[in-house]
Amino acid sequence: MQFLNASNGTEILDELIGVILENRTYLSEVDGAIGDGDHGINMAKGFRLCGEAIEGKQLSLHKALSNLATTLMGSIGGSMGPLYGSFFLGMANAVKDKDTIDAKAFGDMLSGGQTALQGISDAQVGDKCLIDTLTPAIAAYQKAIEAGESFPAALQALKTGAQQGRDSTKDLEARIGRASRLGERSKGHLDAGAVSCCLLLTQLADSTESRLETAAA
Amino acid sequence: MQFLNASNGTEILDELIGVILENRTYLSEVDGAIGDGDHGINMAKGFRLCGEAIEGKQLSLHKALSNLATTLMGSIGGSMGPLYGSFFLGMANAVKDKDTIDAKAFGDMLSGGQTALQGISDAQVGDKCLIDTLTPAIAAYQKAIEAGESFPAALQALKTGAQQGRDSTKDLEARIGRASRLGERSKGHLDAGAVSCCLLLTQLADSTESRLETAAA
Amino acid sequence: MQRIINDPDNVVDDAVKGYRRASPDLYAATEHPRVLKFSGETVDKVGVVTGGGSGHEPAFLGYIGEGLCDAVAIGEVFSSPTADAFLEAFRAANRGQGVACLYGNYAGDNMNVKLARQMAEMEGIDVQTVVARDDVASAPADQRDKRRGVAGEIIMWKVGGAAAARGESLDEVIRLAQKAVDACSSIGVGLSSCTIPANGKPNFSIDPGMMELGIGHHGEPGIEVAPLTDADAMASAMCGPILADRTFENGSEVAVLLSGLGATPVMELNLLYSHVADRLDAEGIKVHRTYIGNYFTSLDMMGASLTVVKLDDELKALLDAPCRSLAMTQ
Amino acid sequence: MQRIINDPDNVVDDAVKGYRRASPDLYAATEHPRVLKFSGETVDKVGVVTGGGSGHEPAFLGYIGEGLCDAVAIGEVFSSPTADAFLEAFRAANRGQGVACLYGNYAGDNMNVKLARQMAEMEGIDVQTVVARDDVASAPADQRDKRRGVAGEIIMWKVGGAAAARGESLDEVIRLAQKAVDACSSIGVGLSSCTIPANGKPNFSIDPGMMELGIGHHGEPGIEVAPLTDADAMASAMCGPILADRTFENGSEVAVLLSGLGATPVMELNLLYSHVADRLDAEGIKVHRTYIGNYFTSLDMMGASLTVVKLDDELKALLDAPCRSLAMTQ
Ligand SMILES: Nc1ncnc2c1ncn2[C@@H]1O[C@H](COP(=O)(O)OP(=O)(O)O)[C@@H](O)[C@H]1O
Ligand SMILES: Nc1ncnc2c1ncn2[C@@H]1O[C@H](COP(=O)(O)OP(=O)(O)O)[C@@H](O)[C@H]1O
Ligand SMILES: [Mg+2]
Ligand SMILES: [Mg+2]
Ligand SMILES: [Mg+2]
Ligand SMILES: [Mg+2]
Repeated sequence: MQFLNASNGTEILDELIGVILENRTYLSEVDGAIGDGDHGINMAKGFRLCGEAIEGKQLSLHKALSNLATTLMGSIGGSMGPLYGSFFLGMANAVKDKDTIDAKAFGDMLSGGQTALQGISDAQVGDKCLIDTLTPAIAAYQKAIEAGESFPAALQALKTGAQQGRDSTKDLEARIGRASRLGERSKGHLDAGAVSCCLLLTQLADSTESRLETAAA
Repeated sequence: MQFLNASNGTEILDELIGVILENRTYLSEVDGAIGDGDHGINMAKGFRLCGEAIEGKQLSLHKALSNLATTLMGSIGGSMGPLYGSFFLGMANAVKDKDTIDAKAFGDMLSGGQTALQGISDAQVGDKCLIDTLTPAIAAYQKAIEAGESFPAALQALKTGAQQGRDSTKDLEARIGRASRLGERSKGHLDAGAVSCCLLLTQLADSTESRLETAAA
Repeated sequence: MQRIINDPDNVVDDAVKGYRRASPDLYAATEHPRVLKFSGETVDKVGVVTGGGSGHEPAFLGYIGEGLCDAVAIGEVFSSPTADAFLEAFRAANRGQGVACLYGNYAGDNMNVKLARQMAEMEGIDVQTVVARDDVASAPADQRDKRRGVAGEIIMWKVGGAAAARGESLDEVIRLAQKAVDACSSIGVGLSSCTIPANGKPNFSIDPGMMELGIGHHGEPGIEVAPLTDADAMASAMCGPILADRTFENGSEVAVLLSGLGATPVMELNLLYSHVADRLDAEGIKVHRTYIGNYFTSLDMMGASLTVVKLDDELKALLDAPCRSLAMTQ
Repeated sequence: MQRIINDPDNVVDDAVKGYRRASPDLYAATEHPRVLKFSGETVDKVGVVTGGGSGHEPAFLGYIGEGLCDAVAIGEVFSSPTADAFLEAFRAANRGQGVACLYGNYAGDNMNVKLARQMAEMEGIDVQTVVARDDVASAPADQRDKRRGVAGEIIMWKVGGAAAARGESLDEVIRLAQKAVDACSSIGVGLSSCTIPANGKPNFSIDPGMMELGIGHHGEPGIEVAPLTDADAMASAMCGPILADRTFENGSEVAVLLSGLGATPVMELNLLYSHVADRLDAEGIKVHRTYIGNYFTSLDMMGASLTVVKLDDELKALLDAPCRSLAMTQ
């Protein structure tokens, strides 16, 4: 049976921060098409501050994710602060007492994030936002686990689901956020939050997969 | 000896009003080049109101000019109200007790207007304003009289002086009014107030000349 | 971008510093750089807090003062303050009698206030909220909960602030602030876009010769983009949805708040008001009090927002109570 | 032109009607449609009058009220009121103790006030004048009589109004108003032009990326057209000519009035203020009081004007005195 050692928090978080900082310009460009062009700036601000806060520390996954959550909530405001903040806080709480995280626990972690996020936002699939990435990705992961697939296969399903979810936003008409101002004209463009969410879930899957250990079942 | 009967006030005033109303658009165009494009509007407003006020009345030149002066002062504000207002008031006061106006009295009337105007404005020849028309025009008239020329000849001198004065503003750099903002760039355009002043003096000369009567000397 | 700023990314912090230096008689710092509190005498009363994105000056900071708000959480331009900032504002305003958090219905503000309230609860601070939903253009009357909060928020602060100042309990302050904003119907009209300094270009566009009726305070889409009319017709277009939003009996008394959106000269607001007054007269509505000026803006947007507040004696007394702040002194 | 008006030629009359309807507690009509007077209690005191072109809202009408002006003559946009209007304002303000006419140094205003004063004399009304010349950019210090009056006029009205309200004689009101405006040094910076409704197009032009230091309230040319700087450098550029205009001893006390020119967001004025404050601090100058907001505008111009008022105890007492009006209540 494969699992992730929960002591890897700092490494995984560093990679999540990395993917956001690398894509700062790209995320703002995506937001620029139908929003105000600052999604990369907003996200990078929060993730960079978190990177500074954890520098040199060796944290558990719980601690690392809690740290990310509180930094986002405390520094970026707007909608992204509480949305990503509560998402990562929900994830952190789900792995609080864990030393190892197997496929089931990883699924619980994702669902914990999703539940926390839904606790503060009514956004639905189809509204053209990060929920359009998150919901199908997590559903695909859970379906793979239920079907008895391996941890790496489920992580692959998470990535595929996230990418499909992200791409689904292209043809949607925005019902929330700034892009909703454009009505029909918001069609034909990806949603910035859906893109950042896909980047984060994909990186999380890759970072996890590369650190999987195998235990005798 | 030639003279103007002072009972002709209404007729002469009607013609002065006429020339301003006819040139409303033209005056605003001239003002538009280096000012704010409203000189025709401002002048027409005051002269039209005066026309309405004297409608149907038969006025002496004194009464007619007083009426014009007070209407201008009371209705157009800015600089033109008091400048033209005091000019016409000075003229009116100079013919107060006159039944007939000969060349000398006509000159006194012009000078009375000029003195009144100078009582409220420090503008000088060369500043690029209506003074650039008025001063040389009146000087030319007085010079003709002093030289013993006839009333019509002096009126002709008034017109020529006014036109030369008006044209002199073309090469001047504005030192007062809105056009002074443009500095060097105000050169190459006529001054709107100099144009309206030339129109008024020319009309006054023509209206007077066409009504001259001859008395045994 | 023709604006008076330093680094566009620091415009809010720089402005907050300026507000504090300019008005030390009104503003005091707190533990959080994005929270200011009233620097005047501390009276034992219910705390009144608001907060929201910057760019709506004099809202929100301008309503800190006597008989108004005690502390304000400050967001980036057109972006909700953080939950941390709201929490610190609760702490700053709390004098043991609880805090009334009176804010507007925007997704970010809702989420951040919710999180902050949970944190405040853990600290034993009782926070109750009223969420302004006065923009009639943002959703139909049967979906009031979806409506945005706009300039009616000012009336909510004024009434809630006056209630707190006269010593009412938290429940009573909340009831009165809720009653105040429930009595408000607002609508905006936009004649131009506005430029967020950090973006450097207009946030959206309104073509010359057009106007957008029902536009939101951040440029949210309105009911209709129509050819620009004269002020008389504009007043009718604005009054229509407001008069349709509730019943105004003959002889009803109202307050009228007509705010510029930033770049509209105040003489034009007064000009527009005279047509609004005609319209209200025609319905037999009596104007008890007016607020006309730049009360709640959207950076440098051209346009105006109209708020009509239906009054009864209770609201009238609170609206007429004295207050002192940058934005409103009476 | 994206503006809230009816017939552009009637914008002033329409706006005056609006002001009257909006604030009957402040404004009463007179015999002249372009003159409004304070509608409050008539006290036996020296009358205070001002007047000027429209388009500078809340100046001039906004300064009618308690402890400020008693009557105002209203001109077309950026154009002096008529002599008739000034005369009627004198009549409206006169309670037998004479009238202080406190206005700005513009050719039209000078001429119309002069005529009006002659007419008032014939009616037995004693009118004395103070002419504001506070714009340091409009002429060098040795040609003060050529300087334009700008936002320092507000300080002149405040001090003159307070002196009249506390019962000073006409001579004393004039002395104090003169002293107040003599203590003012002002300078403007323009970042965009403005549009007079009746003209329908910008009055002049400032290229994007440029600013005009020393610009007048109607767009009169400044000292220098230079590349747009950040707020910090802008504050230095504005403070320089003001600090050079008179001696400020270490420990001098001043009031600072920083007014937007119409379209500049108030957060930017506060941001600018913090750099002005730095500059004054560095000179050892103490700020006794600030006025930051849209106090004297130029239609929809982007930019700001800075007025520094050197104070002594006499001026401080009058500046701090209470007042109530649309533009200033303290
Ligand atoms: N109410 C909401 N619920 C969920 N996601 C939202 C909501 N509002 C906006 N978003 C997401 O936020 C993204 C934009 O984020 P960002 O650009 O950082 O903030 P802003 O819109 O304030 O500039 C959108 O692409 C969308 O995915
Ligand atoms: N101080 C002054 N003295 C004499 N004439 C002046 C003065 N200021 C302006 N003018 C005249 O006024 C004219 C412009 O008048 P008008 O367009 O009606 O007023 P405004 O400049 O207020 O728009 C100028 O062309 C100039 O001749
Ligand atoms: Mg944004
Ligand atoms: Mg964005
Ligand atoms: Mg003009
Ligand atoms: Mg003109």
